[in-house]
Amino acid sequence: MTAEKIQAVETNTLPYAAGFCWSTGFLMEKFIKSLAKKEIWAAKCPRCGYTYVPPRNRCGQCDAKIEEKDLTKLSGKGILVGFTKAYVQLDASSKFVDLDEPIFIGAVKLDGADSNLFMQIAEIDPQDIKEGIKVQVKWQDQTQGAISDIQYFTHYTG
Amino acid sequence: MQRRVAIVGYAQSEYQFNVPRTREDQVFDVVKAALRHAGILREEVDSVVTASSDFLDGRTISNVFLSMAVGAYQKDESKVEEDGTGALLYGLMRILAGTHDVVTIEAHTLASTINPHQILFYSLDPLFDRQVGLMNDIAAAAIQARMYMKKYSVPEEAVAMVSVKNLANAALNPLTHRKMPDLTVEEVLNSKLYYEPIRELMIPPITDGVCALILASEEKAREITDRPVWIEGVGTYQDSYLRDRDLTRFESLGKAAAKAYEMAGIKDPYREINVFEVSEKFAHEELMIYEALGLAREGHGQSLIEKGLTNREGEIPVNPSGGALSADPICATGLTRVIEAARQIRGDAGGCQIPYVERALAHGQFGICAQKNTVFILGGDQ
Amino acid sequence: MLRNAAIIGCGQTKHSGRRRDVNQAELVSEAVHNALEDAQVSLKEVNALVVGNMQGFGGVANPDLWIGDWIGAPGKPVLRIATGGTTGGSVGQGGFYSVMSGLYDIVVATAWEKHSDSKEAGATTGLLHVALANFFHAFGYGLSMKNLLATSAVGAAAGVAAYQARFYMHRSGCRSEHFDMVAAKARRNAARNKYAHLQWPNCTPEDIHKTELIVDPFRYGHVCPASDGASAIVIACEDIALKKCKRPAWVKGLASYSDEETQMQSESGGGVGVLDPSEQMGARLSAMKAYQQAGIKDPKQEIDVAEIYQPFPSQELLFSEKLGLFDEGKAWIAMEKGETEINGRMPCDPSGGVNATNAIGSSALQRILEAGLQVMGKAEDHQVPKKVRNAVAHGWGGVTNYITVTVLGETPAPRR
Amino acid sequence: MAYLKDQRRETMMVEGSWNIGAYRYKGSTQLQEYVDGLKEKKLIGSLCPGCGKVIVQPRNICGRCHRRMDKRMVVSHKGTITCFVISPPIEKGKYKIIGMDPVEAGVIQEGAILVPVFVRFDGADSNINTILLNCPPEKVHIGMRVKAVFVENPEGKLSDLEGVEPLKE
Repeated sequence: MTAEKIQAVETNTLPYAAGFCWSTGFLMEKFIKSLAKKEIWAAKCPRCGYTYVPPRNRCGQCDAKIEEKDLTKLSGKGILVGFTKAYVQLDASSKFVDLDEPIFIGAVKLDGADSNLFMQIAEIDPQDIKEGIKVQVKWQDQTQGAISDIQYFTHYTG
Repeated sequence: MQRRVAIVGYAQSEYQFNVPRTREDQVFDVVKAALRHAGILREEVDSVVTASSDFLDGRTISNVFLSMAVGAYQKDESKVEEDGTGALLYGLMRILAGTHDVVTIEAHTLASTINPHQILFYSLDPLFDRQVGLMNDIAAAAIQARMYMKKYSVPEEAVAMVSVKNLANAALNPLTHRKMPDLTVEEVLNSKLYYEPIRELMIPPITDGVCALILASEEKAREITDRPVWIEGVGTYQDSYLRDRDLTRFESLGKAAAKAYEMAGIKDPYREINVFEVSEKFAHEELMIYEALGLAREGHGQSLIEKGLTNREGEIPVNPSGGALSADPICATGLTRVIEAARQIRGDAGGCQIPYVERALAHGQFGICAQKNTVFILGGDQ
Repeated sequence: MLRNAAIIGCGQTKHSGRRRDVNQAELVSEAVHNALEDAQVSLKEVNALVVGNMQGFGGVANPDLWIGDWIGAPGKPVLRIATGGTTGGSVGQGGFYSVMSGLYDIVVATAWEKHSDSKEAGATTGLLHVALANFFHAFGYGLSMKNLLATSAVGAAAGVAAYQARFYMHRSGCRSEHFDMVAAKARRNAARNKYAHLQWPNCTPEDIHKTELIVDPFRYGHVCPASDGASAIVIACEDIALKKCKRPAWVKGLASYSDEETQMQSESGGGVGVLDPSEQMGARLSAMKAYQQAGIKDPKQEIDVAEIYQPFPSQELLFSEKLGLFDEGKAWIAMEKGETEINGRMPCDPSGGVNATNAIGSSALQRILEAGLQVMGKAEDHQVPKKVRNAVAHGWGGVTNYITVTVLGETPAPRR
Repeated sequence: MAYLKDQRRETMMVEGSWNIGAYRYKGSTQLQEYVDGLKEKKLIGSLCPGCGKVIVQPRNICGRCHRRMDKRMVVSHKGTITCFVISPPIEKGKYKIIGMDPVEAGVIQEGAILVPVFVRFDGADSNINTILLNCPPEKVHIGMRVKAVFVENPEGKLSDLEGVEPLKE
């Protein structure tokens, strides 16, 4: 038997997924639980003022410690700073499959925050989706204190 | 640098999709070929540094069954989990420290094992972005491309021209994966849309690949070869996480390049570097890379491609090997760029050869929207 | 070595089975900022970071991309190193090389693991994945569950450790009761270390012996826990170390020699040529190289304290021999005489070691850190009551084929 | 006395998964050669042309010599136990192997004691991990001579080699 004859065969993998349950820490817990009350909390660095949403306990810009007292409530309104129209998505088997209906994914800078949130943009006429337009949160009808409480961002109603 | 360090040998696998051979087999062949290329035996190697990723390989401790294949049996071995340029940097540090003289650097990813874009989904913030479940590296790159193109009025055609240039260059490189010598801008712009404005031909193909190189201290390099390729400068930096970055520029790449230029004593990269091998994981990134490397002012990367300056025949050829757009074996992509740059300096680049190369730049990146960048400056003797 | 490097600050988190009060990033940040505070260095002064964990345990790919923002990574070089169980040791050594290379002056090396973030009990997710790809392959050739039970030594965590222990017992004449003694010592020592996980003041070998048998020779009381925790060290070049730190811990020697995997299959289900997994040539070679760099000729006399990576008690005994601290097969006799206790002649794992605290990715860095604390005289309640000139830190990983050995001392290594 | 407790408030959790089933691993067909041998009750190993070591089961690469091991050898059915461990009586619900309980699956009888061993077959330079059969656990010792036990009708599967049993020489 020579080396050339040694071929590789593909292995059948078992349908198995490793599960994870990440603990959130206090600030993120407050953020997620407050979504039930339709509130969005951000963390404002006490030293440099950079405002993170979702909140975090350490400033990436100046390394200051951020505590619960530094949390500020945001209005849920913001500006669309960038976006893309998605024609595909990753399916459960990690393959790209075509979406029946393309969706918009936007980078939203909430008023009072410096971070961008990457969320779906919907219920806006596709022709009106442009950089710089104002958007606001569309909540689920029944909020439960989970990240899915934010359905998507939609047109600004003032 | 405390010591001079040179590349004295290298080898690459053929970059393809779904190569019907095992990981161990491919790695063994390439490492063996690199040692042969340097003309040394495994016994002369002091240390081995590899680059691979547990998530990309689908097993914890991805290198655990490869120590024999990379020739690390009873050698000082380590592994970085990022682009191969990270392994090269670590190998370089080991030689600079004076504790080792000859180091094998190996990098691989068999991307056909799993859709690598899924892995970049797994790298998102698990507490928020992964819960939202919308993003992956292509979506992020698309948002970035749009923001960049909007900010500087870059036409889609300029982005497509990057694909046209690199995939045509790839046709001259027998090893690479996606070769399209007669590709047109229209064809790129008519290819399948993934995330607007990013289309199929602006994304690298899914590639299996292995590459390896041998690094040696000055004394050893002189013994081993007459044509050492010296490492003259290196810089590496990381950016903030996706949410807190200015996506329209590669800040960390700019810093990495500045650092590498400073070490190599380069004032004007445009004139002092003859060829550039960069890791553009999406076509628009190459334009942003031009700017970060100081080849064009911010927002003016497009003019280089439009004027043909970065073509093979241009003043500053970029990716004559085909670049990452032609083959992207994730962890090996950056190291491939280093090897291609070294080939240019030694005059061994075959069909891809650019005349009169004395100095070359190689760039590797890792993460979403090139969050981490490493730049190497290579030079020949003199 | 062309340039000296030293540890000038150490930081770690409290380790426990469930650090659910923080997320992964906050955990890492806690250790890094403790280390910076200890070193009296601000993140601004840090030139580069070396980080690492075992991705599969925490479930986040390339975690440095996300976690980096908690530890000042933006605008800094970050190198992520991961080599299985030795990840921490490799990260620490990566940090040392970073400074020794002359490229950076102050480097922070940090490693962590958060086992409670995995839904599966203990470390099974991660450990299983080491072998999973190979098992999937072997299933195709009719691998039975009985075969699997044999490979895993009927589920004794890392199966190979049980076999390795038996080899050692056969060779040295030590018995399972000696493992009780090592484990009891680890828990007692841990009780004096405020950061450790399994703390049991006054634990006796009998307490351990009462625990249930997993597979002869191991009992539940012998095995390490799965901990959440992180550790970090601040490494500086000579000028800065002398300026910033009264008693830095100098790196005198470091090596990480690999060996052939000691059990299980190669990549595609082949056998392995290591006949005795307790032989550990990698450890022997690493120790030789590190001592040579450090100018240590007789480790029995010149090493004052050892931090050995011992998730299983048999490993403290056998690796202390490979590190040259005792004659081959004689470590257990020295241990019986109390020589490895905190106040003994050759204290082994005064911190409690991995047997008491195992946040896998971080464990081997913790050995370096603890050895550093002993040299710096900052180990508080578990400081050994004698002058520490040299300390050795060890790590093992992979299929017991990866080794890191680091020698720290009160003075830099002699120049050659 | 017992373990000291570390008490702190736990924060909420969010979930996620890593889909291992989506990977497409590749393995070498060398295992096929080995199981083909088992079908004929032969134990096949690979021979390194560099150092002459024979490794069972065959492997592709000899790390010591950094060479391919492309020669094959048949080794003896007789061998020596180099290592063993002894399980306590195996109870239902005690062990899980990839989500399955060996007792529940009927692989092992409730209360059985398992003796996994390392065996070095004569002519091989490697150990094989298998199970000791037909021997009371207290009799097992390192250096014990054993011989391979195959299933009655080998089908060319890894499970064809059931284990080893004491050899009466």
